[in-house]
Amino acid sequence: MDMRELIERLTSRHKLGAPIFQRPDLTFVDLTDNDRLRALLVELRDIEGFTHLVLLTAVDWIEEGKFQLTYMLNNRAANQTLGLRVYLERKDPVEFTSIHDIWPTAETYQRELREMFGINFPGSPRVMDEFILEGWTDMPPYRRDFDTLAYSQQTYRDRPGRATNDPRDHMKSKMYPEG
Amino acid sequence: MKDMDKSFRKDTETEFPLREEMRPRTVTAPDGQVIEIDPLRDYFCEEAPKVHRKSYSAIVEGFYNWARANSLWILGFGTGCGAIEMRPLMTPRFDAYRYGIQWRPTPRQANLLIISGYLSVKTLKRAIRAYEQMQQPKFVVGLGSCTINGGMYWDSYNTIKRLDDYLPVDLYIAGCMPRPEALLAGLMELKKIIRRGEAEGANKYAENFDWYKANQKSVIKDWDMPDYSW
Amino acid sequence: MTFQWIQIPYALLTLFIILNYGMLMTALIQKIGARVGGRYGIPIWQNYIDLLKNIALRSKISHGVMFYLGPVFRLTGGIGLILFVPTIYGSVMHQNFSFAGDLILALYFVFFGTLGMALGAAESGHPHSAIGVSRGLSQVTAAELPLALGVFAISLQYQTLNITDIVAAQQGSIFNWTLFTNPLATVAAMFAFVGTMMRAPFDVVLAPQEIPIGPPTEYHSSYLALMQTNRVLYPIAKTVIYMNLFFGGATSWPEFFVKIFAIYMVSVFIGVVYPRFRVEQSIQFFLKWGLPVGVLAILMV
Amino acid sequence: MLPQIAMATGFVLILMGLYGALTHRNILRMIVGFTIADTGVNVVLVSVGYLPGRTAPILDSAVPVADAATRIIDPVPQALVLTAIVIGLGVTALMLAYAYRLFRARHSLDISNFTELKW
Amino acid sequence: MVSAIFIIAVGLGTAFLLGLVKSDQKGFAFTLTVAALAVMTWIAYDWTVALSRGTVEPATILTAGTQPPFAINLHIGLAEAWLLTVINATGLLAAFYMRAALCRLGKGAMSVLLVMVMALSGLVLTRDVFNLFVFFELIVIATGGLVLLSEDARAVAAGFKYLVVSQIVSILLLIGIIFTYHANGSLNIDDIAAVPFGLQGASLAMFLVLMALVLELKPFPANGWALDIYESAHPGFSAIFSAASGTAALFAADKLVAAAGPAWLPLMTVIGLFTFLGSNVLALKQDNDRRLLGYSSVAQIGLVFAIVGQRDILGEGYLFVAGGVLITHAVAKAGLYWISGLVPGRGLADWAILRANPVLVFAFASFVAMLVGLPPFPGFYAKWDLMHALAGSGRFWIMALILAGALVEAGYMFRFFGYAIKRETQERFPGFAVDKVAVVVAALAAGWALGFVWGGISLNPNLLTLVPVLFALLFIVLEPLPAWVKNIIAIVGLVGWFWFRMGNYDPLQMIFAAVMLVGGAVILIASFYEHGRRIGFYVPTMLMYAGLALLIEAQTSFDFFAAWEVLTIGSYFLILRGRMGEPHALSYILFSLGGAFLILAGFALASTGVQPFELKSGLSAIAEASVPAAPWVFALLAVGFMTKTASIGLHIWLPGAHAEAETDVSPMVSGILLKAGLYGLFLLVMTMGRQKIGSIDLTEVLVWIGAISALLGGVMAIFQEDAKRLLAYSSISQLGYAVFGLALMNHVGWLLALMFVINHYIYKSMLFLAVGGVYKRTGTKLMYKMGGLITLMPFTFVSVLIGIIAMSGVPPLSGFGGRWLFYNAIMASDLRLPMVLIFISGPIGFLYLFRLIHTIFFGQLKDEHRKLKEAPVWLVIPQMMFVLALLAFAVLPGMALQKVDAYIGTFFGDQPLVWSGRAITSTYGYWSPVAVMVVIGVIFVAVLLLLMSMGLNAQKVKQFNIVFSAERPFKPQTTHFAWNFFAPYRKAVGFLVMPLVTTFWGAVTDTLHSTADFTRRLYTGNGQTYAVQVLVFVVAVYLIVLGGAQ
Repeated sequence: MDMRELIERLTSRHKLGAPIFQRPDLTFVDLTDNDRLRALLVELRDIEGFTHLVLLTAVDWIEEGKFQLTYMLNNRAANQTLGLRVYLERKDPVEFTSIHDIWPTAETYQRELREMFGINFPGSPRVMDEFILEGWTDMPPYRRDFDTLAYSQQTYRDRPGRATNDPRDHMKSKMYPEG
Repeated sequence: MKDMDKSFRKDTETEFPLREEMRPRTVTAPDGQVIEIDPLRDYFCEEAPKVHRKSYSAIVEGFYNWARANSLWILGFGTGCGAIEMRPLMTPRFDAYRYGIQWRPTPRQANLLIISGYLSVKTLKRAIRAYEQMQQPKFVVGLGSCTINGGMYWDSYNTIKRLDDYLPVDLYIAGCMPRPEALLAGLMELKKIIRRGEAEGANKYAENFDWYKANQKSVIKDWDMPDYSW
Repeated sequence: MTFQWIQIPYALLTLFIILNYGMLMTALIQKIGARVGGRYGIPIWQNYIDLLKNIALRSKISHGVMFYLGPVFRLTGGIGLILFVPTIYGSVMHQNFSFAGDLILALYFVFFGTLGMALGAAESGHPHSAIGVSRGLSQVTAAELPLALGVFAISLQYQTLNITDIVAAQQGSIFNWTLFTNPLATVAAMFAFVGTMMRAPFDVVLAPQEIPIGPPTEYHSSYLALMQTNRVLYPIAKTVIYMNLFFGGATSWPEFFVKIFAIYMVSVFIGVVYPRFRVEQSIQFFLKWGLPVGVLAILMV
Repeated sequence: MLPQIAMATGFVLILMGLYGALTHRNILRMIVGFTIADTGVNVVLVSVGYLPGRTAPILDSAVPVADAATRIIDPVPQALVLTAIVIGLGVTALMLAYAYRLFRARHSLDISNFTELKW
Repeated sequence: MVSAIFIIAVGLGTAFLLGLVKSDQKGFAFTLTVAALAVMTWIAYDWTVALSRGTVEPATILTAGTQPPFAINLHIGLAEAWLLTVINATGLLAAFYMRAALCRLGKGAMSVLLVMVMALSGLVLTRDVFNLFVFFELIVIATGGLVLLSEDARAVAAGFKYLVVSQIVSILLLIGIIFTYHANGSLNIDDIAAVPFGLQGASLAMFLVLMALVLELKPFPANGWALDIYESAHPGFSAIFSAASGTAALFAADKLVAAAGPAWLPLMTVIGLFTFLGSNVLALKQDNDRRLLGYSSVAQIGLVFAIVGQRDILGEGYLFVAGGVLITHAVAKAGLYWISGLVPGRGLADWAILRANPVLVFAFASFVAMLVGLPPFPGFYAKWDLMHALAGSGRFWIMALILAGALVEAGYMFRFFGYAIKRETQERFPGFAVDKVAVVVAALAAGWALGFVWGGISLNPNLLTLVPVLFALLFIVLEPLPAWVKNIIAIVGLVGWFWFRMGNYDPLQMIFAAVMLVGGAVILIASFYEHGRRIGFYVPTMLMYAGLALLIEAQTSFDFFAAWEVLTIGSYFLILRGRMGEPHALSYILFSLGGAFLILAGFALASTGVQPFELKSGLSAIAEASVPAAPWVFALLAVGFMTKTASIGLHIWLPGAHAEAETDVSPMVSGILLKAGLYGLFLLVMTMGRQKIGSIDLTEVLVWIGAISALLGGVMAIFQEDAKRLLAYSSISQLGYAVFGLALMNHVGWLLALMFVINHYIYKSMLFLAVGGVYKRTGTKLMYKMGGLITLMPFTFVSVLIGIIAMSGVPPLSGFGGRWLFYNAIMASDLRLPMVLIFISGPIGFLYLFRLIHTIFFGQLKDEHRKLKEAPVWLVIPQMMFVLALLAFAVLPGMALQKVDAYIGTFFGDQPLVWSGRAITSTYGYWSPVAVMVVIGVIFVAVLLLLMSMGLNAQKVKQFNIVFSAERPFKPQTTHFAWNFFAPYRKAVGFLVMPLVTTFWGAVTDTLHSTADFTRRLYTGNGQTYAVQVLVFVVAVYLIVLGGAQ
């Protein structure tokens, strides 16, 4: 079955954006109606055979003021992967619907997103628990307005004498000292 | 450093709350009495570390140092990529055993803590605990440039840059990553330091305890253990 | 036999010889193991250095009275075991304090150190200690079984429980050894020997990967020094019993050294060849193989 | 012959009575059955004591005391019968009283309705 | 003397007189009734006393001025007098009891009651068959009237069913009577007796008469009607119906059976036994108290009937035996029905309300004991005599069936009692009517008085005159005193008795007496920790000790058995006191009684009818004479004793009983009670030696049983989470060792067993007290919920430490001595294979003991235990005494054993152990306790000094300061490795602890219960069905008789 047919079928019932057919077995598509996400996911899981949630990840589009969530779904029988993308408004607090009841593994991804991007998923188990960081009090570090270098310099002492070189220039000067 | 944002201000106000299991609580004893439990006080020893003198006789101390140098028991605790570099020392190719070096699975019986690579804040907490649970005299070796100045993690938000801010390092072995030969050479160097009686990191740690603790607590926000983990 | 004061220096002498022999022998055996693996191995005197290092450590901690006394029990068990068994047959100097009791005393005194150590380790409150003790006790109860049967078989054979008498009955020719006169009993007992020497395949008790070295997890410094001392004394003390019961005993120190080494190597050989058993596997192993041999030994006497 | 016939009649009555008492569920019919059986018993009793050709055991001028033993029938069964009849009457009366109370309790005379007590 | 006919006259006269009283003068009518009954009772009692003393001769009362057979005659002899007393007294008490009901129904009811009692008396007195019928019909009518006293509407139906059946019975009776008369021309029983009836021909008449009377005795299964009456009638009347009617009818039947001749006896036996067993089994499934009592009644009457069937062999003892059972039953059952009237609910568990009144509980207990035939009540003496008579004439099947039925009866009666003692009661205390309680108390007093009388008549000693028993019963009077006073008295009593009797003991008795009496006193020290009055503790405790004291000194088989029963009763009540003790106490009493019955059977078999016999000489005599029964005697006695030592297969009562018992009771039942069985076994093997059934040497079987017990007890102990259960299973294992040593039948083996007696007493008592103290403080027995208590309870820890070292046999403590003796004992024995099991169980002991100390005292201290205190000082004191005793015994075992060693030597004629100075030398080895102790001590101190010389600067740390893979522990609970501690062991040898034995006994009881449940559906509740059953029963019996006669 071609993924185009799938997208056509889905488009007839859901508001989808323009699909990107990256590979024959990999397609990304935007969902423009966030409220329909769960319905779509359940349909994909139960009817279309996308039984596996490969990952759930986020991109911080700070310029557009949006967070993009990507739900990567996999249909093992047909060897197809569908990346379903939704966009959230980038304003605090960011919240989105939890899908831990559709795929229990989502629980872990949502914890990570809560910790690293500050996107909350109310109702998701243990979503407020620490995931990787311990005792983190600052803003979520994967947001693009978090300056990791500045943070590191304000937190950890540098050892004097450390120099930074551009690798290309450095190697050039090392290997061809004459120029 | 060119793209650093000078206006970025990190959050220094927020306090991290004590973890639930460490908060004082009340329980009902079998006889109906309600008793207060303060886990940090009741379950952990609160003593500060002591400075332990050398032996009165220089000859005895020298003899002891010879023994210490020739019986280095490494704590099997690997961080970062250096953990991979330590293993070959056990193999026939390098065979560190012939120098009296061996690995012990528990800090109680080990004398040498090798920080074998970058230390995230989270791991630092464990490293400190493991170090403090070792018995004196004890030695610390920093392996690789990450422990020296942060190395390739120089701009990471959760990796420390200078190990000696937090633990008394006796010896650094430079490189990214140093090969087992370098590690072996470093250990030989450490043996010399110990033979000279200069490896008194534990006493240094005890003497500058407040300084070390201040450094440690400045990066470990969720400090939920006693100041010294016996 | 009764007590004379001169026996104290004699006993100390025995102890001294065995201690040094044990230090060197265990190092040598480790070296042999290293050579098998293609390594150079530890220096032959490494045990002394380690012992000295541990004595030289400046700090120690205590979890309580029993924790403190645990290693004392342990070493008392080891030393006592040596001293309750005659070391050299025919030598007045090395009869030790065997007048206090016979074979049964030795067999049951084995548990003295084990019990004390287990209690000490238990007080440390470390779960790994408890797990190690649980495994160790489970395994040792099964492992000791063939020994008990073997010992019973040979005491029936010699109609005595007196170790000196048993050794005396084996003198004369190598074919008088129990090994040849009662091979079944010997095989049964060797099951127990291999099972209690804390070597593979029966060393899951110490399992460094999952429960860091088991019962002694919390022990260090001078406690560890005592335990190391015991670690070299105790296997020899046990081997002495086996030597006396099954291998004709020793009439001189050189014979003693050679026999102990040879018997000890049995467990080493097996240990370097076989992988580790889980506890229930080793229990079942002893019940399936050790027990029938022991029963046969009893029935055949 | 007569005593045998009487006795047989008595036993038939007993069996009839018992049959009736044990097959009818209606309590009153059961009581009637038992009364018939009682009558049968009485007949049997009397027939046992009857000796053909003898007279009633009344010692008067007709039957002198001296030869009473040879001329009268056995008086004991007859005494027994009298007693038995009286007692049977008493028991029957009691049963009827019970029947009355049972009926009052449940407005039913079917004995199979009174089985709460069992096992 | 007032003629006995006045009983009838007064009853009848007053009944008529009541007709003249105005119907509103109820008080007066009641007074008149009671007065009449009192007069009747007095007359009967007067006769009883006079006849018992022999001041008057049995009298025959003629009526109508003519000799029988021309007129009715009455006869009063000793039996009649006794029964009349029982009947009339029951009637009198019942009148008091039913006062409210009687006054409600008026004078008519009262006159019916009088007629009832009069007719029952007449039934007993009359010697005329037809008169029997008349009284019988009067009883029917009176019963029909009295059933209506009940406020239960169902009683009407029950009464009607009764009448239906009575009609059939009376028809049978009448026909039978007339043909009997026809056959032999007389209605007088004595004349009938003169012409014995065969079983054939004209005997059909006799058969009908007998069957009518038998039916009146409610034979199983033709007895549904009677049970309905029991269930629904007024309890006051049920008492009469059970106690008086049953008794009278039975006596009537007995008269006729005696008249009919011995050929009828087997039939009676069969019917009686069938009824006894069937009703008892059915009673198992009852949940209505009165119906249960009804079944029990029927069963008891069946038992007496079976005894009637044995009159040919009982001879002079017939009245003693049958009367004992009959009268005890009457008193007990009347008492129980009266109690049931005080209980508002009809469920068995509703009797829990009785706990509001200790007197009633005591009465309940006494009545149950009477029914089951426990000392000191007449049933006990009767049981003893009956069994001996049966065994003497080879009627083993009857013996077995009677004992089996009695065991079933004990089962439901004690279960019932257990409910009353332990179940929760929802209802408010109703305030028991004082007059009714008084009636119950009267019955209670009568029961005890009967016990005293029967004990006096018995050939054997009267138990109620024995000092220890009296001492124990004294505590009933002392109950109001505070517990500590009673405790002092008890301790003084125990020690005093020991001191007083010490001179008479041989060394063996001395050891046991020291352990049981002095040891018991030491454990009682722990009882000082209890405050308040502790009602119901000291009586059973002291009964148990009384039993033990008597057991040790028992000279004859009777003494021994009586002591055994006394200690069983005492310990049962003691175990029942435990918090969740109910099911365990029940299984304890069942196993114990089963064991006791086996012992009884064994003694009876050994006695060959002559009883009682001198215990030691008697047993050794039959062993030496190689009587064919000897090995069976051995087997019966051995199994009986092993129910107390809880050998494997008979052990399932022990873990629960020990674990659920109170803190100071556990050591008593474990450390002391079990030794009673061991003492019995000692006596047995000492006197009987090796016995063989076929080619099987029974002592070898014992060796195997001991070895298997030792192994499996230990393995099961390993897997317990409950500390007390662990110790309990360990007891099974330890006793297994002792049995093993004993059965080796050699000198050292016996010494080993004796050493275990002492050792096991000391360390098990100590451990139970220690664990009890921990339980007291922590409120849990589950070990994984504890941990780290060593610093909080140091003394308790020390005693556990010493206890486990001693128990596991590690030198230098005393347990090693046991192991050393053990090796020497098996060296001298020829058996080899059982040794293997024993060898396995040795180290296994080590496992569970380590677990005990580790999970309680080491590891992680829990939050809620951080402020625990040391166990109460009164618990610690005896523990410290035990610690000292253990140390002393370790260094100087000769102190206790040397004399016993010499004593045992007299049995074997050898002396394998040489006690030279402080060392012991055996044939095979040697052991010098002092040297071992000194050497170990010196080395230990030297090593300790060495460790201390390496620096004294150890930093004391707290419980979470452990290396936890560079983490820190989260909670003490998750850091304490305790639950399922020996998981690998379970994986490896878990198959050994499959609950096979429990399943077996469970299947036995389940089968009984489902049989009962199935069979009781016979009782459909339909009066006609009942009538048909009656007829079928008669026909079936007749066919069987015909078949049997041909």
